[in-house]
Amino acid sequence: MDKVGIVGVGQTKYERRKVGETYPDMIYEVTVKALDNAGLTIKDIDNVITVSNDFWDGRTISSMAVQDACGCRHKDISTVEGDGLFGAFYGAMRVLSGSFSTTLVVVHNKCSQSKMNLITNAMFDPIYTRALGLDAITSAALQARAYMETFGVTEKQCAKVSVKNHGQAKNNPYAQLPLDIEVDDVMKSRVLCPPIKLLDASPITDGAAAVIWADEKAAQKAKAAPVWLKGAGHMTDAYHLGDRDLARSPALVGAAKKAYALAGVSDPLKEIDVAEVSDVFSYMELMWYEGLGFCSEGGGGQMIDQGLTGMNGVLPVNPSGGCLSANAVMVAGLARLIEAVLQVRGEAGDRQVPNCKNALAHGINGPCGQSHCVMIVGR
Amino acid sequence: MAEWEQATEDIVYRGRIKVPYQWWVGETGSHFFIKLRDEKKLLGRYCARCNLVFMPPRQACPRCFNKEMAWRELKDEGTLVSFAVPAYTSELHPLEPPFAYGIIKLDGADTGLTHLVAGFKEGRLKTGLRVKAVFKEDRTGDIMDIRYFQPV
Amino acid sequence: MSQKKDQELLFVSSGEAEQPFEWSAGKHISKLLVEMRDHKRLIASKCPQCQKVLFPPRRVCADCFVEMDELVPLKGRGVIRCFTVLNFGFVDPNTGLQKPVPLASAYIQLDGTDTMFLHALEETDFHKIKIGMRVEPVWEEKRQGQALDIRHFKIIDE
Amino acid sequence: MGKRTAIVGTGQTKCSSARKDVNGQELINEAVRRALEDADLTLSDIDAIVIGNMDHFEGINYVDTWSVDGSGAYLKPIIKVTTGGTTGTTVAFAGYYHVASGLFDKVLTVAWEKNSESDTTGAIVTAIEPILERPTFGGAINAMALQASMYMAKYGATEEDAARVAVRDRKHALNNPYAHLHLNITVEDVMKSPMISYPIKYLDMCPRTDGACALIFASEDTAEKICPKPVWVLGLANRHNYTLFGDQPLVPMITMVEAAQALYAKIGITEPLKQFDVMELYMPSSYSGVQWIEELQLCPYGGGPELIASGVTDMGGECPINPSGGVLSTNAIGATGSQRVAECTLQIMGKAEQRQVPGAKMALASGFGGCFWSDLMALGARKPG
Repeated sequence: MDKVGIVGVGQTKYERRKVGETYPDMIYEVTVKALDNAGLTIKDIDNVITVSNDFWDGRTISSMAVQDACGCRHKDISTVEGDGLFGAFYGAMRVLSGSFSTTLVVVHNKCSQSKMNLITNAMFDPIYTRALGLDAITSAALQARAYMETFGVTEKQCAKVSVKNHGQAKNNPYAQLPLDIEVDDVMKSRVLCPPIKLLDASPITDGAAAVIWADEKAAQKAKAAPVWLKGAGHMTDAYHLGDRDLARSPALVGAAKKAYALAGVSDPLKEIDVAEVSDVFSYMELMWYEGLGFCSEGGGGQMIDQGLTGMNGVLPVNPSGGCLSANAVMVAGLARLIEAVLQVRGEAGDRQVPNCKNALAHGINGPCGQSHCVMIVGR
Repeated sequence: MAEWEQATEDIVYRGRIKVPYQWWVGETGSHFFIKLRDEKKLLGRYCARCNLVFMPPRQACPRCFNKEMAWRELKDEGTLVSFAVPAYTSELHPLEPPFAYGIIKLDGADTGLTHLVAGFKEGRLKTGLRVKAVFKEDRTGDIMDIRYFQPV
Repeated sequence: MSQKKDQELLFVSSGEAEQPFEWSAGKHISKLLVEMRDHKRLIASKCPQCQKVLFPPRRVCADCFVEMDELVPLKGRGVIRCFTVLNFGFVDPNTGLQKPVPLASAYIQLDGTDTMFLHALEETDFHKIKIGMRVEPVWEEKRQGQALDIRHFKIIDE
Repeated sequence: MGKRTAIVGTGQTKCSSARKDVNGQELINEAVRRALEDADLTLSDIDAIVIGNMDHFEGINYVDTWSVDGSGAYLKPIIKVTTGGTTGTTVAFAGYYHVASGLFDKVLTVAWEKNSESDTTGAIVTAIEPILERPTFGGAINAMALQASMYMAKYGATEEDAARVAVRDRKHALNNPYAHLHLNITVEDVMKSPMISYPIKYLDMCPRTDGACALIFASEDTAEKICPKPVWVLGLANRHNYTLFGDQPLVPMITMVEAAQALYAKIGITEPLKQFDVMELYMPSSYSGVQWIEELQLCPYGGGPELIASGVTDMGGECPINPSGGVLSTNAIGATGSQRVAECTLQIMGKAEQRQVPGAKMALASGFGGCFWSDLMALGARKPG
């Protein structure tokens, strides 16, 4: 693989409701931030990937809203619909193809503007499943139960993820929900759909994010040292929930395998210094530890018990606070990647993991983490 | 922010997307729903190459693309693989509480059908429970011709 | 396949399902809508770099990639740059009901602006509409801060 | 540097106004299966998949994950790209970049739409800015008519000029078994058809179609082993400028002007009419068939009517346009751009049967959509240097 690296990043503050801001307002903010961060101007950008979702935005061709704001006039541009990390991966491919020297990737979502359960119900098959009324929470509860019962993972272990990530968010000025909570608070929080409680679930969030990819030559022009793409992979599981073994994530195993192979990683727990994973629900983080090979199958609960993924653990996970602390759905994966970049740069402030060389970012698409993207960036 | 911006109220426009959809079920699915509607029978599709019976039915095997799949009649009883009892109300919920979402592996099938579970006492659902389909009286040829599954 | 060729082919209907949205207008469009609602006035944005005046107002000048803070009041009249009269019925996605046709619409360039924008015309006989004709807005009595506070534009003699 | 990339297989479904015999995933599967057969590959050969359509046309969120049973993405990488009418070309672009990046050797792309599942114009209206534009917008017919009225006023083009394109494309479709409409019509028929949005009459406009189109892209490492005549991607360019419809001059359509300039500069095109042997262009109304060939530099501005009348773009002419019958004969919107690429591929492979342009070696495919957006992809028989 040729070299492609991130030279600029930008995020909005993640908030429950940005009532005065439109999608282009947010995208302009993060585009300018990413350009400033890179020390580049819009003229240095030779193609753009926007990422958005037509359901969340209530607009077919939702990308149309942000064409002016992402500075794409007179440039090649395309649009990925899905999690921002998948969009970032496609943005990197376009540089690797040799056609472009830089790609700006932008993503936006205002979850406050629509109804989460109606939007996520539309993920389900209109012929066989949708009329049942499943949404992101009830479907996740099906998976949580399957996973927890299969491996004996407890609600308290899941609660520890929430405590960890909300606590870590206190050091991230962009996070929406920095919280000082204990396991008991999570256990006593309002039950949404057992085993999922309010503090096991990520919030409704508005926000946007941007990154700039550059090839080796273009990166020289940027003021920040590039954080290189070391490896990436993506993969999807079967669609119907009943076709899947919901307790396991073979698609994540496959995506990680590809990313590790490209990055030359054989023991992720040792070789990855920090990981930002998609903790849309607290149980997911534990499941993804397993899929990412941080521990053996069923070992996620023990991993959190042992504190291995806390800030002082062997592999800190979600120093940003994760999706539990801000989840502008499409933005989530790119927010994970941006945190990974900041960690590698040593710019993560009070949440900095010392001596971070390789960082992992992870994003998901579809019901119950059906599709995964894993990316490893480093010095 | 310019002065006029600070002084301007934030207008929020309330609208909707209400496009009517009709999703064609296709020949395979239509056969399945007609059997369900007319005979209260549940049919899966068998791939001999993968030796798997899929439920809901597929025209071709989603694993190996085999198009020569066969119909297999399944029992209207099965095992609860997982379940979820929502503790919140939603306009989407088709039943009054208590009800559950369930993944049900029908006897004779290798994959689970996601559907509703009802007719249970609160707190009494368990994975592994045996459940049986309760059919609607006036069936119209769609997945809701099964009202729900209830514990045997 | 075992089923007959002339078999009944079923469909599943979405019925009355809909997704509601609350779209933020943002400061620029909010200001425009407030001006329309309260004063029957139109405003545009002016780019500090290229000096172009863009209607409807918005934050970013796409050509210069700069923010536009300056608002410019417009007189409200304009000229038809192109037009059509639609006779093809369709479902209005905002109501789920048939949209009334004929629907006459035009790209109108308002005096003092460098862009066109889409709105409805009063005249629905296409023989009577010509490119270059002058138009002015017809305001609703009760205005709610939305696009259709201008019911349509009517052709005027000047 | 990136890998040189070719198309080694295409698959198109039967297209009709309502494919009631298949659901969405099954329609996709029909195209995928045909593409694999065409390339003589199996699903296990495919390294990654790209899919595209428009969410609100079928009311399905996360089409990438929904599609798995049809697209064959089980335990494979898949992403969704979508850009409105340009989706079909956007999908093909993404297939190209996946392979050219060197990360995937064989990539399957699927573009599809089942327009029969919703009210197409109602769904198209949802593509527009919701607060200011949506309340008065009347869909694609409306947009095409607005542009046509401006073009006619500027250059004095007539309704008959456009009707000739409607007749040409429908005539070409008679030789294409994949086309939705097979209409043998005359200019008089077009002129007599009902006015649906002045100046567009019923026969000036594309149909709404159910259909899917799959393409298989392969790198220079394997393309020639898979396929005796791989069709190389020579270059591609697009412009998706503008957020609001009225921001741009519609005549000329600036996105296509810029995309053509960028593409032609990249691959050394100075006389497109001579250098391309055939073109498949996304032109949803007969009027766009007159105007947009000017943006593509096939003739000077205002020269479209004369070029059409000269027969240069007919079968047997110097540069036939739309041997497939074009969008006026088939418009499964999300699939449409990919169908243009597929037809160019068939022409260069020499597989276009009754509609074969003899000796076709270079072809141009276009996509159109969004806010008057344009995509262009040039394809050729000769491997790029």
